[in-house]
Amino acid sequence: MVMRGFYGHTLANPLMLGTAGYPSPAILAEAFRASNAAVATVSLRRESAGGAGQDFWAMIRDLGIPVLPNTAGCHTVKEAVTTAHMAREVFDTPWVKLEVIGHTDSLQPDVFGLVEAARVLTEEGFQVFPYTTDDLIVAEKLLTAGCEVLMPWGAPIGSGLGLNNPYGLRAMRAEFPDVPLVVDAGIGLPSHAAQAMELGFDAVLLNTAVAQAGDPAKMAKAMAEAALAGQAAFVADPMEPRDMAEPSTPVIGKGFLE
Amino acid sequence: MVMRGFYGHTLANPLMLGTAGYPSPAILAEAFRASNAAVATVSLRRESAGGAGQDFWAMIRDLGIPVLPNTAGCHTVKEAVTTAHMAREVFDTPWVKLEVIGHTDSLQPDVFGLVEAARVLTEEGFQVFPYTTDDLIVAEKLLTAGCEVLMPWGAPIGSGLGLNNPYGLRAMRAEFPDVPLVVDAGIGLPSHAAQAMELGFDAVLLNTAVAQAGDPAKMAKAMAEAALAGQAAFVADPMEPRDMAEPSTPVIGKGFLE
Amino acid sequence: MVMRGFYGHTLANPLMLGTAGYPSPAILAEAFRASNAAVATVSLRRESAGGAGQDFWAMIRDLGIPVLPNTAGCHTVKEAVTTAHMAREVFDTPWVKLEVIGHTDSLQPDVFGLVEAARVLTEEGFQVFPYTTDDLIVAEKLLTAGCEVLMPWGAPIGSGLGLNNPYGLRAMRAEFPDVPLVVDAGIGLPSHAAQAMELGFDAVLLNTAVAQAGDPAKMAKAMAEAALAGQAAFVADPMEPRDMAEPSTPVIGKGFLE
Amino acid sequence: MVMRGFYGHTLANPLMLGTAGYPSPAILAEAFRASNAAVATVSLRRESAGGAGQDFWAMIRDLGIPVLPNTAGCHTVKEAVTTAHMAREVFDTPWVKLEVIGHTDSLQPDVFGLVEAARVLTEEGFQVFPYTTDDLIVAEKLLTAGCEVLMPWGAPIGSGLGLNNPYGLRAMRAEFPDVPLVVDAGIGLPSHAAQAMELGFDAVLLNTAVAQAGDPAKMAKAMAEAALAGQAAFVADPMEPRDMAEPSTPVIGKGFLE
Amino acid sequence: MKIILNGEPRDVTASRLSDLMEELGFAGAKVATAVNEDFVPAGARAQTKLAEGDRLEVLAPMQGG
Amino acid sequence: MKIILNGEPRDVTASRLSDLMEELGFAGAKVATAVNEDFVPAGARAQTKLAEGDRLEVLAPMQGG
Amino acid sequence: MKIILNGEPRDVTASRLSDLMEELGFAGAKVATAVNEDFVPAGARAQTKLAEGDRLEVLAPMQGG
Amino acid sequence: MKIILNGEPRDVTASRLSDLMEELGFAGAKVATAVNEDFVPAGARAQTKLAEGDRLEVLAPMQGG
Repeated sequence: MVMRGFYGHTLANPLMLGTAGYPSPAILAEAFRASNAAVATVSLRRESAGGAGQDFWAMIRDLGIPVLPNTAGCHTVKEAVTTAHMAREVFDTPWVKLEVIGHTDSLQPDVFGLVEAARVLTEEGFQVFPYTTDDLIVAEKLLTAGCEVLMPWGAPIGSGLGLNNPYGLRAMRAEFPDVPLVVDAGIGLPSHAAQAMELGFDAVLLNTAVAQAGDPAKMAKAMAEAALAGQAAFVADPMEPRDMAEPSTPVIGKGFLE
Repeated sequence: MVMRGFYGHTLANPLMLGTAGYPSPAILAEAFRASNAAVATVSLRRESAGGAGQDFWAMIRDLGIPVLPNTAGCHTVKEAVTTAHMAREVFDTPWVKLEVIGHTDSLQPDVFGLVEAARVLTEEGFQVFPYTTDDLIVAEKLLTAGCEVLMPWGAPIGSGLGLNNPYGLRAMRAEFPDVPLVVDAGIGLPSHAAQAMELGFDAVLLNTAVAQAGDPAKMAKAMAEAALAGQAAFVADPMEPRDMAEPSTPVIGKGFLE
Repeated sequence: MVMRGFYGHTLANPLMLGTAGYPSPAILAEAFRASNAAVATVSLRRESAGGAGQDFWAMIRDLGIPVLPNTAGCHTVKEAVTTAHMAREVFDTPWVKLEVIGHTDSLQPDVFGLVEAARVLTEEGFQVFPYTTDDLIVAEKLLTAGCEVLMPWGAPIGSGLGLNNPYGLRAMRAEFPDVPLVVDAGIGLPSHAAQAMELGFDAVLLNTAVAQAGDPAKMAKAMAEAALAGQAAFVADPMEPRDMAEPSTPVIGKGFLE
Repeated sequence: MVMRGFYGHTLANPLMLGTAGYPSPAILAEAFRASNAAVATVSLRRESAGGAGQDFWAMIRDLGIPVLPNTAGCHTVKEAVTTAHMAREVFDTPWVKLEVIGHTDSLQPDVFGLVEAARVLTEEGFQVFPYTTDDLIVAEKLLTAGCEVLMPWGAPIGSGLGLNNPYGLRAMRAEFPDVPLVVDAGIGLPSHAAQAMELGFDAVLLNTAVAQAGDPAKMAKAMAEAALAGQAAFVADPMEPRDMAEPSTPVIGKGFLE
Repeated sequence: MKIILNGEPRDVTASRLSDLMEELGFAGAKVATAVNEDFVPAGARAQTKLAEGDRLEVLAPMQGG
Repeated sequence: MKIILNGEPRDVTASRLSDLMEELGFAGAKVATAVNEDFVPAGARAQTKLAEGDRLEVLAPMQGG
Repeated sequence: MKIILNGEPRDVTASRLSDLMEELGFAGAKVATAVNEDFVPAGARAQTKLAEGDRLEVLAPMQGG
Repeated sequence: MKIILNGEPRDVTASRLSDLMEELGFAGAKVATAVNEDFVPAGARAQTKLAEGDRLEVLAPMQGG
C-alpha cells in the first residue's frame, strides 16, 4: 500500500479529529486517547480575561499529537492569511487547515478565495491543508498553488450526512493518485468513514459526529476503527460486486437426500 | 448495551465467517485468526475416497470456535431436515443455519419451506438460525416456530451488493427489539458490515467478500473491526443527521481581522 | 412492446388509482378525469343509515372505468375470501385486489395467507390481483395458485418512500417476463412512477400520493404522465449509463481559436 | 407557480434538447417534433467544402424554435469568448450556452474561466447560460457577473448517471429562489428528468440520452413528459414521505367477517 | 328480536333477511350481506332467517386504495 | 451386490451398513450416513442392512458459507 | 499565397477576406470567420487583408449538446 | 487612552504593545496579536505603539473542527 505522506509526515492512523463542542475537556481528552487520533484540529479565538485559552492549550498539548490549526469562520483571503500567521506563531507549526468560507449556512468553501489564500500562504512557507469541494479543477489549482494535500468535503460541516457524492470523490482519487486525500466534513457514522477509506482516501477528518455523540470516546474509537477497516479493505483488494447471486457454498458434492 | 444471546451463547464478537472458497486451508485459518470470528459456518458434502472431509474437519476443529453447520443447497423441507440431522451427528451441535433455497439464481430462501423446516427442527431439539428475508410476517412465524435468532439477507448470497433495503432491516430491528438479528449474505465491504451494526443488528455473517478478496486475512480483520465499530456507534448514540449545515467550530469569540 | 393483458383486459394506460382520502368526491372525480386512470380501486364498508355508500357508488360508476375492489384491512384468509365474495356481488366483477395484511403498522402482506386466499379465490372463479412483496418464491406460488398478475409493494402503503428495493423489483421483472407486474404502494412522486415503469413494470397503483397532494388532480395527471414516460423509455431502449463522461458535441471540426 | 423567465423568454416547456449524435437528421427533427422541446442547442464547427453546415442549419431553422449555441470544447476564456462572438453572428442570438471545460475526461467546467468568460460576455451584451457545477459560491459569482440563469450539471456529460448529488441541487434551489435553474448533463432516464423538476428546477437540458436511445423520438417525448410531470408535482405540493406506513383505505367502518 | 347490525344492537321485527332488508331501508340498495360472518348472496336472502342475537353485516361500496 | 454410493454405482460385499463402512474405508471417519434419503445414525448402522440398488450417502464436513 | 484554412494548408489568390470567401466558395454561406484566432465580423471582411501563412477559420452551424 | 480590545472598548495606560500586554495580564500567555487587522508578531510588540481608538485582537488557542 502506498503510504502517502502529509508534507513528509506519516499519519499514525487515518483519523484527524476536531476539538470543538465536547461536553467537557475531560471527555475530549478521553476521545483522543480512545481513538488514538493522529492529528488534532484547533482554532484561535479571542482570549478571555480568565485565560480560558491557556487552559485549553495545556490540555491539547498533553495529547502529544500534532495540531492542525484551522482558519474556521474566515470569509476573506486577508482574514484567513492573517489568522494563519497568528496560528503559526501560537501553535508553532507550518500546518494550517485553510478554510475560506463562502456560504454561511452550508459553510461551503469559497474556492476562489481558497486558491488565492493557498498560493499566498504557500509562498510564505505554510503547509496548507485546504478544505475544498470535490471540484477537480479547483483541486488542480490548489496543487499548482503549492498544496500537497486535498481535503474535499463529504457533506456540509456538521450535517453528518456522510458522502453526498461518492462518484465525485472516486473521480478525485482516480485523478490524483499521488496526492494525500482527506474527506473533511459530513461524516456522521463509522460506515461513512469506512466508505471514504474504501474509495482509497488517506484519512478522514471529523468532529461533530464524535463531540455530539452520547458517548464521544466510544464513537471516536469506532470512527478510528472503521477508518482503519476501510483502509485495510482497499488494500486487501475487495471482490467485485455482482449483479447476479452466486452460491458461496459449493454445490458440487452435495448429498442427494430428497 | 443489550447483549442478545444466541441460544444462551454470547458471541465473542459480532462476526460469523464462512469457510467456503478460500485460496487454501492455510489462508482460511489465517483469516479466522486475524478476524477472531466468533463462529465458523460449515456444510456437509459427499466424502471422497481420499477423505478430504477428514482433513477439513481437523483444520476447522483447530480454530477452536463454535461451528454453525448450514443446509446450503437444500430445496425441500425433507432434504433440509435430513441434512440437519446428519450435521448434528457429525458436528455434535444443536445449531443449524437453516437454508431452504427457493430460487437457484438468487438463492432466495423459500420462506414457506423455511418456516415448516424450522418448526420440525425446533421440535427435534435443534437451535435454528434461519436464513430468511426481511419479511416481518415470515419473521413472526419463524419465532412462533421456535427460532430465537433471525438472519435476514442484505443482498443475494455472493453478490457483495451490501444492504439492498436498509429500510426493511431497520423495520425488522424495530419490530423485534429482543431478538438477535444477523445480516446474512450480501455484505461486500466493511462499510456494509458497519452499516448493518449501526442499524442495531447483533452480528453479520459473510463469506465470499473475505474468501475472494485479494488478501482474505486482511479483509476478514477489516470486516470484524468494521462490525465492532458499527456496534459501538449504535451504543454510543450517534448524532442525528442534519439537513442544514452547522459550524463545528464555534464562531463566538472569533477575532475581527478584516 | 409486449402489452401484457390483465386477465385479458388491456389497460388504457399504466395507472391504477385509489379512491380513498380525497378532500371531496368532486376532487376525486377531477383527479380521475385529469389522469385518465385505467382502473379505480374501491372497498366495501358498513353501509350507514344515510346510505353514504350509495352516493359513493353513483360517483364511481360515473367514472366509467373498471373498478378493482380490494380486501383492505383483512387479516385472515376467511375474512378476505368472504369480503371478496361480497365485493363480487356488489361490484359485479371477478377482479379482486387481494390484501391479506400481516402487519398493522407497515401493512405488509401476510404472504402465507395471501397464497392460500389466492388459491381459494381462483378456484371460485375470481381474477386475483395480489398485493405482495418482491419475494420471488411467493410470486411463484401465487402464479401456481392461479394468479395472472403480481402487485409487489415499492414501499409501505402510504409512506410515499418510492422504491425501497429496486434490485428486488428488477429481479422480479427478469424472473417473470410474461407476467403483468404492478408496483402497488409506496409511490410518492412521479419520478418513482417513472422509475417503476423504466424497470419494465406494466403499471403502478397508487392513492395516498394523489389524495394527499395539495392539488390531487394535478398530481394524478403528473403520475399518469410520468408512468407513461417511464414506459415509453423502457420501450425506446435507453442508453447504458457510463462511468466516464463523453462529449455530446463532436470534438472533431472544432475551430482553433487560441 | 412562479414561471421564471430565461432573459425574459418563457419556455414553451421545460425541455432543452441537444442536436448532436442522432442517427440521422430526419430522426433528429422527429425527436424535436415529438418532444416539443423549447430550445435546441447547437455548436459551431469548421465548414466543409461541401457545406455540410449549411444543410444542418436549414434543418435546425425549420424546427422553428430558439437555438442556444454552445461553446463546447473550449478550454480557455479567449476561445470561449471568440466562439461566442462567432456564434452570435451566425445564429443571430444573444444567447450562449457557456462551456469552459476544465477537465477532459469528466468535461467538468473550469469554474474560474467560466466566471471570467461570463463577465466578459455579459459586458458585451450576451445573455449567458453557464454550464456550471452545484457550487453555491460559483453560482453567486456567475450571478454577480451578470448571468440570469444557472445550469448545474447532474452528472458528467454523456454519462446518463442522473443526479449524482440531489442534496447539492436542492441547496441550490433553496439558495436562489428567483433564478431559473436548469439541470444540464447527466440525465439518462425520464425519472431523472422528473426528479430534477420535483426539486423545483425550471428545465432540464439533455442530448445523449435521447440521441443514443434505440428510438430517439420516443425517448425525447418521454423526457419532455417526465419533466412536465415533475414540474406539475412540484406545483401540486406533494405529500411528505413518511417513515412509518399508514393505511390508505380507512379501516373505520370495516365489516366484521371473522 | 334483537340482532347486531353492523356491530350495533338493533331491535327488528322481520326474521327473513329479505324482509329485514326492507325493514332496514336497504331495499334495492347496492349492498352485500353477511350473517354471522358468512356471505349471504342477494338471491339467498329470501330463504335466510335470522335468529335472536345473529350478527348481520350490510356492506356498501366505499373508498379504497 | 451393486449399490449407489454418493451417486456412483459401486460393487460391494457387505450388506450390514456398519460392515460396509469398514469395507469402504470409512471406519472411524467423521461422516454421517443416509440410506435411500433417510438419515441412519451411527448407532443404527449395525442394524441397517442394504439391498441391491440401495442409495447410500456418506457425508463429511466441508466448507460452507 | 499559402494560408491555413481550417487547419489545412491552402493556396489562395485573393488577399482581401471578402474576396477570399468568394474564391473559397463561401459567398453567402452561413459562416463566421476568424483570422489568427481573432473573430472577424462579416462586415469587416472587406477591410481585412490576409498575409502569407495567416490562419483562417471558417465555422458553420453544427450539431451540439 | 481608549482602545478596542477584542471588540470591547477599553481604557488603557500603556501605548507600547509589549507593555500593554503586561498591563492587560497577557504577559507570557500563549496568544497572538493583531492591531487594526494586521498581525503583530510577538517579536515586534516592543516596537509597536498603539494610538487612541486602535483595534487590538488578542487571540488564544481554542477548540476547532
